[in-house]
Amino acid sequence: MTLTSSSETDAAVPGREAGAPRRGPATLRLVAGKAVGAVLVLLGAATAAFFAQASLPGDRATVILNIRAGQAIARTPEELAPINAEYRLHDPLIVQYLTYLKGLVVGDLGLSYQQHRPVIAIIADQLGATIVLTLTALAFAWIIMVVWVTLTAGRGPVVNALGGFFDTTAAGLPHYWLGIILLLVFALTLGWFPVIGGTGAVGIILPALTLAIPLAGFLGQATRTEFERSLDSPFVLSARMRGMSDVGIRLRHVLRHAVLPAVTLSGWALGATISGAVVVEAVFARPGIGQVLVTAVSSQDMPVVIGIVMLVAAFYVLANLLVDIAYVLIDPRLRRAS
Amino acid sequence: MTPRPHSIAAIVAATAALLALSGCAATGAEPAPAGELVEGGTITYAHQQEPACVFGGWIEQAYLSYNVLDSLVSLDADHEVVPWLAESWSVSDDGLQWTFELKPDVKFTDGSDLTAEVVAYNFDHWVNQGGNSTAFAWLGGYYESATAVDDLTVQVDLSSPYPRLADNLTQGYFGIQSQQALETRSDEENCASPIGSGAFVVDHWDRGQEIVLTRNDEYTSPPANAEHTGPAYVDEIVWKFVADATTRVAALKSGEVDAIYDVPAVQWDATGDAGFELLKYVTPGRPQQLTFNTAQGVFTDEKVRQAFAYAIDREEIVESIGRGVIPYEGNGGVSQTTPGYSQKAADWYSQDVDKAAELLDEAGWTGEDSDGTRTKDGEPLQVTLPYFAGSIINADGASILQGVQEQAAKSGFKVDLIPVPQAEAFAGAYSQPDERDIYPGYWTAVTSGILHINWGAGAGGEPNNWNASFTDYPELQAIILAANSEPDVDAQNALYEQAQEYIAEHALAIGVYDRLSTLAVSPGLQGVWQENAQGGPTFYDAHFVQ
Amino acid sequence: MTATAAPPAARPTAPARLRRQPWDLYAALAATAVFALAALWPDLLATQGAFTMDLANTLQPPSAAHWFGTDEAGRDLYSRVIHGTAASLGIGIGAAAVSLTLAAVLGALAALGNRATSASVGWLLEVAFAFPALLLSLLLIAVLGPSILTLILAVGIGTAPGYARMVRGQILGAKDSPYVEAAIALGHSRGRILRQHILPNSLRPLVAVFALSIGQSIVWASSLSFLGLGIAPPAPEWGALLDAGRPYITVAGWLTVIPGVVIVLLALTTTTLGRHLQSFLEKGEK
Amino acid sequence: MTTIETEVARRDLASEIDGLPGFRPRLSVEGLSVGFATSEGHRPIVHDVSFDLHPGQCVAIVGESGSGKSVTARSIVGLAGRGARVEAEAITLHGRDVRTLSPRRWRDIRGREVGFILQDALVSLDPLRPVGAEIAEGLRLHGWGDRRARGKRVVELLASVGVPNPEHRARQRPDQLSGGLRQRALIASALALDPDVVIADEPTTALDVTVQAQVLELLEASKRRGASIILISHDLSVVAQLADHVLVMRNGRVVEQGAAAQLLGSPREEYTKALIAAVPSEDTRGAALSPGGRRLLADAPPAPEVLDEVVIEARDLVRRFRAPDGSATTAVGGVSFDLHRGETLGIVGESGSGKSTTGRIALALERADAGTVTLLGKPWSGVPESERRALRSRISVVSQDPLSSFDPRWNVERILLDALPRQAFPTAAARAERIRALLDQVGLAHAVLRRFPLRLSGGQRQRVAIARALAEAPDIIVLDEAVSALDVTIQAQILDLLVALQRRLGLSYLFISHDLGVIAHLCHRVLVMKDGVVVESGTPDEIFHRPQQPYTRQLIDSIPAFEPNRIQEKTA
Repeated sequence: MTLTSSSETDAAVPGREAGAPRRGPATLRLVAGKAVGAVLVLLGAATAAFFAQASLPGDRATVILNIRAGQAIARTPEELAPINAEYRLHDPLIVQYLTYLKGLVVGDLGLSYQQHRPVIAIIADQLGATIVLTLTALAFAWIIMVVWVTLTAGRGPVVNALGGFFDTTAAGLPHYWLGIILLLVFALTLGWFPVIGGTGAVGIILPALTLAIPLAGFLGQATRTEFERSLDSPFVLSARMRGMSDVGIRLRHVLRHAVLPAVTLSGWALGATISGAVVVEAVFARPGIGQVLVTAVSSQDMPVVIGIVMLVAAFYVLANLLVDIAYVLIDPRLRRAS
Repeated sequence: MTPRPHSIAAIVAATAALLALSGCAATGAEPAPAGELVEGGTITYAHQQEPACVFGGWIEQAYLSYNVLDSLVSLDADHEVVPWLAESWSVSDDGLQWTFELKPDVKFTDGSDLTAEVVAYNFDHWVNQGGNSTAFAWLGGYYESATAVDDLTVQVDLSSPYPRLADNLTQGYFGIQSQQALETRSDEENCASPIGSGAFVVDHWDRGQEIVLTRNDEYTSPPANAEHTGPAYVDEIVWKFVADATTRVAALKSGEVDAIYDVPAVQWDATGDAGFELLKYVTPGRPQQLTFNTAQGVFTDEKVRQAFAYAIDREEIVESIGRGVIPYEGNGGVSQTTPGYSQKAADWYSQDVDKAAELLDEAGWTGEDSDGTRTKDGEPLQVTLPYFAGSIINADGASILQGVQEQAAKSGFKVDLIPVPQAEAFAGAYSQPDERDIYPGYWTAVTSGILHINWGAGAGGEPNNWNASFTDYPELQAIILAANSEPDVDAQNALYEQAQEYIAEHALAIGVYDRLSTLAVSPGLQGVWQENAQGGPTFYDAHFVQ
Repeated sequence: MTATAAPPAARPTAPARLRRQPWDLYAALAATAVFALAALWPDLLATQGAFTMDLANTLQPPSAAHWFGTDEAGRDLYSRVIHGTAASLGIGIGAAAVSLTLAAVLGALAALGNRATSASVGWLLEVAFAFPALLLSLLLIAVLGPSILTLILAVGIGTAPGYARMVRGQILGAKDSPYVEAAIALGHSRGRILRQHILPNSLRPLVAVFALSIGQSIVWASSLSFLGLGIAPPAPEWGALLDAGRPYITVAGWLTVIPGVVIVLLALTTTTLGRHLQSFLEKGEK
Repeated sequence: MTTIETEVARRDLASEIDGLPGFRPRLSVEGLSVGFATSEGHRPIVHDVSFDLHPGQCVAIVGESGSGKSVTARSIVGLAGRGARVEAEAITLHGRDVRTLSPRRWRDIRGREVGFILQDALVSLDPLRPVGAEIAEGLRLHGWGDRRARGKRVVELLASVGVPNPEHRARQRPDQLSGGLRQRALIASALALDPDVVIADEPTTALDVTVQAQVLELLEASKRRGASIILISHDLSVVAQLADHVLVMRNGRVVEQGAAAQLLGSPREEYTKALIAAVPSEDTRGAALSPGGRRLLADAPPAPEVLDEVVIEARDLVRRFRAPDGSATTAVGGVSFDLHRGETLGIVGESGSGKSTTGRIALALERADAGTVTLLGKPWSGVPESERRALRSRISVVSQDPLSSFDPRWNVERILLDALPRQAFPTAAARAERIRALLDQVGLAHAVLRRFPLRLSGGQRQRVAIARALAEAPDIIVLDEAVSALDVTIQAQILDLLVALQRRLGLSYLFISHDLGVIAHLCHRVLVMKDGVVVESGTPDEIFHRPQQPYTRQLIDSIPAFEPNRIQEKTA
């Protein structure tokens, strides 16, 4: 059912953007709903992380002590007592959980068992590098994908099959493998890029490409289908009938339609890139949240693990919010308003 | 810049034992530097593992501590204990009272003074306040108290004689920290940037990436085996953490870093050929060895243990996979660079498949299943070998263990090789007698006193958790205890050798290979040496040349 | 164009005939046959055992004797790849099965359950999405220990939420479809409609997704192997092979490149099969 | 014969155009044939089409789907589609042979010399952009003015096609406009550069009858201004309104062509005659529309009396929908009607009038917010579905899109089996027999049982849907736009079938349609709906000849006159 009845918005006010959605209580309710949803998701993620971590085999105090000593042995209760006391590890699990939640409410993510530092500080240290990497990778992926799909989609069966073949191959490339190959070719053999990138602008190219190429393939698969569909749609024909060139049609009309599914996928991809980032950070010896996460899990540094889970969850929620906004910007029909 | 083929060739060619004893070929006479010493500059060094703190009981922490904290004593290239913060020391006749005379006018980098009281506080901190569990492992059974006799004299009282105390104090776990800092600063600060009197100060730590150490311009207290006095030459060390060995080597070759830790065996020759200085330190202490669980399972039978030892050609495996870089070690007690090493124990077993078969027949393992695994009463000869992958056993080590597995299979042993991730390892997985049959692993030490930690009885009726065989051998323990408290070095070494031979005879443990600390250093950087207690990189004398 | 009888077809021109061949499908089928053979009867293809060492011939480059070269212990990489097929394929198929079963159950609950059920399952899926999949795998592996089964579970659970969302959409779509309405109008009961129409139609696309998912699962699992969380070396599972080869990348690149290519090939194969299956099913023809 | 590969550059020199003799046709097509390369090889679609288009003239191409009329139109502007092979002896536009033009020259021509109007502006205008931008795009591509001037021109153009408040409308997207405004915007974009050849491909399909009238008026006006129009349509009444010359196409060939009045008034070819005869209207009531239908009706018993028994009684039905922004719209606002046994009750109205919702409430597929439906004297709305199930067999439905109402996994046999009540046909043999009987009733060969609906033609699908509706021997069938998507000859067959079935089985039909002709042909009584309420009801005679309400009158007046005889008179 189309909403606009012609009489409603007839009185156009010159100079004002017509057709803008009316804001008001409905919008407010929408925003509030989203906020509550986000908090619930964060809470769920934190809870899952807490109990998953708590269910890990082995005694947490032993782990803490063993890591400090670089040993892997059983410990006596006397050795463990001070650690259990310090981190209140002998409290019932539910008490620990509630204590942790209480901390969360006031924004306290706790102290790292191993680094003796506030989790917030640990995360804040690494966050920037990961966000820069993720966003750069996303940008690269979009550039590669848009160029490739625009060039190859709807060019006849052979070219299109070739384009699709590369999409599929790229989407199936394991990150770590691609990273190693890129490193081997461009850094070790050709020497075009530094081997250990650090945080510089040149150093980010290979890691970002490692994340971007499979993502581009993944997004490309969705975009290509939509691109071909749009190319065959009547509005494209009517643009041709107006005398528009093929390039113009691809860029001005088709692309905008074709990227819509990829926009949705990007929200998911932004959140999921953290997993890829772990691998890429390992291969390229980059700082970042991924490294911290793996270390924290392997050292059962529970506050750090949960902190990162919360962060990734928040990132995911935010990314999807941005995707919603981007979606409406590209497709102002607000069809998916809900 | 031309490489120095002479010194490199010497290093590559040198036999492992000799080389290791000399610690580092470059340490002694400087072999005619090809350029002028340059003051200042930043050394970028790529290390493998990142610890949680700078100071602590893990070797990765000791490596860092060594550049930031000074210890009382240092070990020189000839394995002699030489002065550092302590100018001299003496032992009472009964061996129970040690007295250290401290260097005067040493200041910590927070401005406080190094005094006897501070040193005594440090001892107490390590042993009684949980400040360093490894220090506790070394001193725990012996340490009574430490007291300041006067401003610069510390007295350490022991419960029983411990003649190699000074040797052990040369390890990085015993770095002296500012009492003021320990008492007034937060755990976080003391973890990330402990205050010592060392040549370098922790400037900042980008977690996951690097620690930056800057020169202590007021430095006055280098160890006696250092090459110069006064502050270090370079302004700054960027101590990077690069987990991947290939990446480290590549970064070195591309000039992004000046020195790297742990050169993989497969890259060793190529790195040397490319003009980089290679430093190799064979860690004394317990080698990478296999200890059998003699409390439970098939290895309670000595014949089966011996059969296992005869079944495999450890030397062939190590030489092939270690590519001539990783030294074979036959001794299951201590490594060849440890004082008191027994060659006899090392040579006890060499591959003899027939003998292995004979022993297994005698032990009743006469059946054979379809996989070729021997059986007894229908039970297969299956053993569990968990190893702590990526931490205690590196990639080369894992391949060597796979070689052991493969060869043992030919004699009818089915070896379940289980890589244990770090989290599980530290959580105490496979630490119980019913969980494993063979324990692989190493423990760095400067003396054969490590035998006491690995094979001694537990303190106060508790079992010794560090005894991987889970069994007390009173005869062996008596020998070790006697050795530990024997003041005469030769007599002590003879006792330690006897202990190793006991271990070999009864096949309690068999050696496989020696743990290495290796460095590769770019030609433009000189004066990097590996400290002689654990082989960590020491940058005090390091300098660039033009 | 309805019902117009096709005029007597002109003879296809050569390029058209070429284009008509689904060459990618044939290639994928051929590859599937090879992979299946390697998984079921590896000894037919392999030249050696998976663990046979030859310490005199370590790190040999590919040659006539060793098609894929040898590794640091002189093991024949080609034979190891062949012997590893069963494990890798098993992980892929197992994980895909776990993932889709879970997805079908969760998706169905979210779409068909009452208000409370669908809301809480929906929330669960949101949380699962927000929870980093890698961490989930890490934790699972830490709890259960590394093994093929753990890998299957880790990958299966990690990829399930995405498919669950898809299933939910499918079911909701089927629920609102005109053919379900037609069935209601015929007076059929709710259970009958669910059984006859909604479930078959919304779960049918999963067949194609299953094929697609196998390749993805193998890539995923090999990532975990790469992080040292996979199957214990020296097992010849492909991800483990790749990880084992990494220290030798500069001196023996084939140890890394070849298993990687094999993984990508398999992913490509299953994806291609999945695609064709999908379009075949969409045609609604048998 | 020359071959043009569509969209393939031929960088020959474009033929220099010298002065145009005054009486040359604007467009001349000679021997046009088009085929497509498919996986089965070359597939010819259009054969040997020739016609001339003179200034101020409208040439109409009439034909059913698949007849090749759209391909013909698109070939003229070089956009036959991917893989098309266009062959022609000559295509002359403004005196210049366009077969060898380069893509660049083609782009100059499109929009400037030839304007093209496609059907259904909702998809023919980019749904993501304001219509103003779409119109301005044509101007921009041909270098017309600067941005500002174009903006002004867009508003003028919209005003000229009768869009009220054009400044505002230019900034709205197609989905924000009503169907009529949208179609006007599309026409404005096609006419932006004032081309003297306009090709209109089904310009009124899917439009409500009142909007259709407005659009035809616009085309008429542009013809009066001297534009030449090629009108593509399947709707003879639209063609009759506008065309001077008509081509009737079937299976890619021109069956017959000639002056509009002569061709429509006294067609020579059987196909043309059938096409004309198939158009339902008030005049055709009781008569067969299709050749096959004559025998069908002859064999059927005579039309039974409409009985007094009320099978559906609907009282004060109300249904509101909530829009995403929270506002409520009333789809149905107090509708009441009675359907008698043996009666066909038509509900007619434009899109959004609530007629379909009313039908769905009658079927109890939609709940009513207020009001009641009584089926065969028993409560029907407002009771739980489980209670309704027993009565469901008494009422069935045939919808506009039968394909989507079949489970895509099932063949025809399975679809029909599923609809048979198990108790009535307990054995497999009984069921098989019943299915064959149903197929016979709807005139389908038994061979279709094995086939899947996707592989059936539109007419066959609708017959399957009717067979399914008959499976339970219902009393009532609700037909919701059941013939709207069909070609006119197929529609004629289905309408004849419905009449025959009603006579034979005594069925009651609730017949929902936007097509007044169909309603007039079929129904005993008619409800006219607008904005959710019934504005008028009565017999077709009352509604079509003595409408009481202004809206009804407007509706009736909008029906394009298709009375071939009258056309003849007019031109004679």
